[in-house]
Amino acid sequence: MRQRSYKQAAKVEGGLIAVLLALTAFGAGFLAYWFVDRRFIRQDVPQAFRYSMEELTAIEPFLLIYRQIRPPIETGLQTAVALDVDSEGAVWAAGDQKILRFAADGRKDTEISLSSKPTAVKAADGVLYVALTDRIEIYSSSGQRVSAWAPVRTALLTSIAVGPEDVFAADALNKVIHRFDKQGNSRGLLGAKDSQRGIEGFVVPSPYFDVLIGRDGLLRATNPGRQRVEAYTFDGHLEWHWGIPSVKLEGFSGCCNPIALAQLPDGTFVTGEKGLVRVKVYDDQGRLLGVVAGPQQLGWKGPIRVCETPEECGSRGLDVAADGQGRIYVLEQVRNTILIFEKNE
Amino acid sequence: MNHPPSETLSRRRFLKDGLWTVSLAAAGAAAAALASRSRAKEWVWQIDPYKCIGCGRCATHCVLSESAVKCVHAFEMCGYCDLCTGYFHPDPKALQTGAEHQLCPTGAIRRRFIEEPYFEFTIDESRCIGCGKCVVGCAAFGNGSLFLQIRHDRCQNCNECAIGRVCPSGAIVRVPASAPYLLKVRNP
Amino acid sequence: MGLILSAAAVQAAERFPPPQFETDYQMPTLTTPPPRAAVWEFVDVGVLAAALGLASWLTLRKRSRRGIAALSVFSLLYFGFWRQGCICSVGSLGNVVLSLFDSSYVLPLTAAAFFLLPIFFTLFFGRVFCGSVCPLGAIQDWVVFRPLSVPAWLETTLRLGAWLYLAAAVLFAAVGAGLLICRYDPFVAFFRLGFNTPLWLLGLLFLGVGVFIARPYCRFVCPYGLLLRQAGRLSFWHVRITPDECIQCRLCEDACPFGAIQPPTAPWPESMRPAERRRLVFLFGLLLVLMSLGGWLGYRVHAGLAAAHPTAELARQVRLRQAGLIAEPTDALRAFDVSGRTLQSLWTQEADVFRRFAWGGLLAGVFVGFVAGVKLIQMSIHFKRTDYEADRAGCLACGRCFAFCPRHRIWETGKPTDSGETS
Amino acid sequence: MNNHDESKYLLPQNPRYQAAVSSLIVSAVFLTITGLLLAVQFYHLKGTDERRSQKLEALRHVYQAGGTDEALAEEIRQLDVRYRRDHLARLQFLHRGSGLFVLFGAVFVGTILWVRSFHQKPPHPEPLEDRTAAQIQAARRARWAVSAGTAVLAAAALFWSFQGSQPPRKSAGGEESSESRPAFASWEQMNQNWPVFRGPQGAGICRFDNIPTEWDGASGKNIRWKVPVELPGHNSPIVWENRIFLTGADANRQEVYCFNAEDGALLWTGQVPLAPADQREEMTIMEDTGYAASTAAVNGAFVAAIFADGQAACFDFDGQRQWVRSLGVPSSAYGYASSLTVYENRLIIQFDQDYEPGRSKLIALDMATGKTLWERERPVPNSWTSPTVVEWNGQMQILTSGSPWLIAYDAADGRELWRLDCLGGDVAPTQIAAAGRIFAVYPYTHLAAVRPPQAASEQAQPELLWKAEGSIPDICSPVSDGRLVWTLDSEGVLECFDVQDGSRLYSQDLQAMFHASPVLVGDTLYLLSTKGRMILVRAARTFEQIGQNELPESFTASPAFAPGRIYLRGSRHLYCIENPR
Repeated sequence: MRQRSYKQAAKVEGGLIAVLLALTAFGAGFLAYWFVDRRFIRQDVPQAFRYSMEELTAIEPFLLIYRQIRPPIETGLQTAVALDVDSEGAVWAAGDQKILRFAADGRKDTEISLSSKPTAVKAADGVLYVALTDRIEIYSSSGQRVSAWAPVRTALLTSIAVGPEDVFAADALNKVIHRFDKQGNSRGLLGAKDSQRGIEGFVVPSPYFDVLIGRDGLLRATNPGRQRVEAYTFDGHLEWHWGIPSVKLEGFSGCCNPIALAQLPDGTFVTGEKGLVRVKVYDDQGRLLGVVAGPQQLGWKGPIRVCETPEECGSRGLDVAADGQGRIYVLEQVRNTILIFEKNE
Repeated sequence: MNHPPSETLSRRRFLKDGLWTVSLAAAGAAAAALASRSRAKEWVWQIDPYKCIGCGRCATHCVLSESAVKCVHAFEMCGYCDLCTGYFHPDPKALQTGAEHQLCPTGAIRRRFIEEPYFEFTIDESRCIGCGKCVVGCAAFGNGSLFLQIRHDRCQNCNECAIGRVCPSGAIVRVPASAPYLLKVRNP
Repeated sequence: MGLILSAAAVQAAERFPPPQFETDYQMPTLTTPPPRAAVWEFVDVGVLAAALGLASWLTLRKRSRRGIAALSVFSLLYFGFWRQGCICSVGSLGNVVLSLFDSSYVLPLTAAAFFLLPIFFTLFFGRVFCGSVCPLGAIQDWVVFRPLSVPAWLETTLRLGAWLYLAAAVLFAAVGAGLLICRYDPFVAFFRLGFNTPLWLLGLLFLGVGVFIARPYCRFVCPYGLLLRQAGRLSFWHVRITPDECIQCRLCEDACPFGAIQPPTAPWPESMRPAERRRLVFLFGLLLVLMSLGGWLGYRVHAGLAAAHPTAELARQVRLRQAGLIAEPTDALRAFDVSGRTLQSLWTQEADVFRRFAWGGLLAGVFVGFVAGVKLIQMSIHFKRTDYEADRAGCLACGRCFAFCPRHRIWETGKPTDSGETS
Repeated sequence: MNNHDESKYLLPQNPRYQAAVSSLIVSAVFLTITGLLLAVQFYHLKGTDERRSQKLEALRHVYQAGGTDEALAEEIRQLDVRYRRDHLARLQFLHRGSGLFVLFGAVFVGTILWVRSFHQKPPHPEPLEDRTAAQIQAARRARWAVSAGTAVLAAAALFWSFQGSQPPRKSAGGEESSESRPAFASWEQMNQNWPVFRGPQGAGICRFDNIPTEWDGASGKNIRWKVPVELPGHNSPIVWENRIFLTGADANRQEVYCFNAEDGALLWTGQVPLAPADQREEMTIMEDTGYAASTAAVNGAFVAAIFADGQAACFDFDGQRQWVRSLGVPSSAYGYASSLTVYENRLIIQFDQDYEPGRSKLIALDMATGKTLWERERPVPNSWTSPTVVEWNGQMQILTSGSPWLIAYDAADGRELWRLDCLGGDVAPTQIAAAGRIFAVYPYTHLAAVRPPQAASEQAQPELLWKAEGSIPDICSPVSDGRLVWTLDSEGVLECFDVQDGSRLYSQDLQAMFHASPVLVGDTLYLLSTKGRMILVRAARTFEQIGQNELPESFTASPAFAPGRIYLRGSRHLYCIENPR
């Protein structure tokens, strides 16, 4: 193609060049600045794309009718699983491959090491019932193994309740409650789905499933997938249930709560929730009496965790227990500490 | 080759050739060095689901107008909950599929009844914008079976990931193209 | 670590299974579409090598502007719109630096090839890469409608900016604060289509300016171009305006839109020699001064630069929050809180980042000072030139000048039609 | 140029030229239109669509909050569908549109080239000017230009380096104050503040004027301010000019607080990392000791703190942490409780531990850097007393109480000067120096008065002047005005002895529990009970209570003083008490 001379009107060029360069410099500078990371500071994500739980974590002070009475007990366990309080007010914490006993003053005085990982612990009849995934073993409070029951086939026993002549174990895997006699012989199952007895069955989406025997002689079990607590007779009649799904204080939040249950001397119930971690007190009809601890008190940092390894991010919940003086013990499994609460005067 | 008409080999030319050889040697050495360091291995970007906090920037900062980040579902971790906190508004009035009950801003999660009391939840990628709202909802209460991943059928594999630059937890990392996903699994 | 592992064992056992369904429900599996097959990366390298070879042949043997233009269109389509501007040689600089400083990052062969091939070709044949293979160059080359001749003094001064950019890009890549060249690539937004970032405005800007100032990015910004400039100085064979000898017709004087044609030098009056010598001595002294000054300044600004590093930014925010200046926690702070990380670890990391930036800033400063000093010296030495020659550093091998040379016309008409085989 | 005009002049008639021009115009129009449309769509994508999802979200909230409102639900569903449809359509448009844009761009370029092909002009060099001059001038210009460019860059960099942020260790914003400040304050300045546990030299003597004598927590009388303290701690406040420092800790956090003395505003909170969890497991922490029993120390430039897990840290006055030292978790029967003290640039740590002597140390760290200046083995088991720095005929001495040794070290180099076996048990009260004697406490057993060696020579030995028995304190330290010395045990028995012979002048039960050590203000003893009652007793040979004031909180920390002010740390709050102006 033909060519032409490029140099003409040399006078205007200078000015034009200057203008253009200024323009480029400015434009480039501006756009660069546009992209400079005022990163993170600038909230540049529409709220509609965010899941914010912060406002749900606030709790009216007057509802907090309990207070922490002493610094938390550091269990020192990697993964604390369960706790219970015995008649002397000593705290038993199960986790890793051991069970620890903390005296009333919070000092560790006994350590029982186990063959495998415990999944539940219950102090009753002056001995210690320990669930190890699919079987129950009994230890004396000094730590000797008294007896070991035959394992239940493919089960995950996450809670033990001990009655006058029965022992009940909640099985999160098969979503039923096993009933044993004190020798460990099976005496049947409770809570399996049964339409004519009006039992909808337990829904347990995560390994948290708690039972206890109420002071009224009835069995109480959490049904996390249905956000309620159910009352059974020992032979498996569903008497009634209470609890509603709601993030509001009166309800149980999320997909699978409550995950832990305990009863106070006055017959009222302590419930523990994961996710939006809360420990609350209900009466036997499910009326909310007050809050023991909310996310702030339990060191809740945020709805989602960030971990170096997948294992750290494994689901972490809590367990609750109560002693004869009405003190409430909360085992929170993120920092593996036991918090102790007492009712305000 | 049309060489310059070889004028007397002046000092400059000699110098120049010398320089040329030296620099070529240097370049060669550098090349060798680089080649020895380099592998026939490509990198791609991926989200480490255990570092992600679901801040929502994946939806807004990808160079593609429709983000290459999508939510995926590890079904074997899912509880098949009726009240799925990844699907439903924090405090749903009813457990129904109406848009008013849903959490997802684009209604990209499908809820299907399987059997009492279980429901299956699947991601409609054509709708998902990768904001991670459901990820937080699921992780907060449930088993965390929903999480974000960079989908490599969409990702342009930019030399510098525009999302990674603004990721508040540094969750976006280079992974070998041979193993391009960081999935949550049941038994790690 | 041991602790974590033991925890791992525990957790792994305990991960909770999905419900057992009574109906014959088949659990879907999640799909994982694979990334682009690796073989394509090698195809890219192949295409690059082929394009470079063709370009060399077109510029040195065939001397065909049309051919070069056609090739540039191809490059624009392939490396630009088809490969979406990634991977490109210009950006590969970042990868190379990163691989040198980050042991966890292994340099992909393709990146190495994209970085090295153009340099080698330049050492042999001049900047044929810039002429017709680089997509960034090609897109600009097609809007050179009304080029103004930028005076030499302005050109060389503006190039300081490019050197600064190079220094910054290397520094940031080395300390792991990001790949600047790719971040601010002005044309990649075009190549990707779907204009969803404001960055394509930058592209428009460069193209608009490019109408009058030919190839502004290549001449005043491109860091890789600087490397090729130096290689070009030493290029063994090189674009020549005339196929045989120069007849001093001066017709090509203004032919080059990049101002890369150097006229023959006139003899400088003997009277100036002593003054020049003195100046040279002075400038060599100045070189050292400039380098140390640069180093000092580079060190002084390192803290400001470090702010661009995520770790430093996070630490800054943590400090602000401690001082009660951040009420509503930012996402970075949230992420920090929900991770188990201790403040101590953050402080140490931050200190490390600042240390690296301090050293990097210092070296970068020295480097820029060095460049400025050398420029000054360069301009006080004058080489002898008898003919009109393409400046080996500045010539982008676009072949526009051929048509201006009467000797080229004759050579063109004179040569056999199947030019391919001629020697 | 003019010699090509005729070709130009003919062009308009040329049909091919007309075609070229018109196609140029058309393509230009197309290009602009697509460009504009793209811009509009882009704006919507980034603006409208986000606003829409916001709106939808808001509606959802309204619905979920309010009663079941079918209409609203219906509206939400409608919007949901519409918005999504629009958004997807937009994305598609953007993608195709930008493709078109590039296409039209190509056409546009093509047509321009076409049109230009009509405007070709052969090259036309101007007459040759004087090359030599031109080249010389060009070179000179270039040199100046480059120099100018370099100068501009340098100036910009310099400017920025002054604007830009500083490296973190130099505290952000704090320069002006920290630069003028020396590495440590003089002895005199120390004595004009309340820099360590129990004030200057740990003597528990306040020499400031118009200290309030009356206040009341219920009515708020004379309480200048009261602010909450986040984490618990039994350590006492310390004061430097207008800053008050405290520490607090629980099982999970260890923090240093700096309050503004004027209004009690929390100026900053410093974090101190925990010792590794596996070490912390071994700690035994009594509730009466807690995780933060040790009082911090300030030397005018820096404030240092230590916690029960042996983590020591130092901050400057702007809250910038200077260093952290992990001394290892001390094994202490009730939990580590010794307070810190300072001498010039030295931070003195009495690090007594174990049931048997062996691992106990006296450590001096460089306050500014945290480097160890010197360490001395101590032949004592764990103790809960604090070191004090006193001036003894011209020599600075560090006094320490352990079981059984009362030991004095040279404050400069840590050389042991002398020691005396006069103590025992779990020593917690801190020794004081007064009237040329040192008074040290053997809990429940006796109060010992010791005269240190007069000459600083080796053979000079300390002398035990007398031992006084009585209800000798287990926690509270004694105080003396040079004529009399008082002890106060935790059961609330105040006893007064004569410094000369140790004869007990009186023993008075105050009907209260005490953990805070007494402070002598002028001729009045300030005694703070655990229930928040401050009992004022005349410092005389006979007991005379001259007043008492109540605060509605429990107190274990000893009071701190500043001119005209008292600072009290309760279980939950920090109080500032001051007479009305």
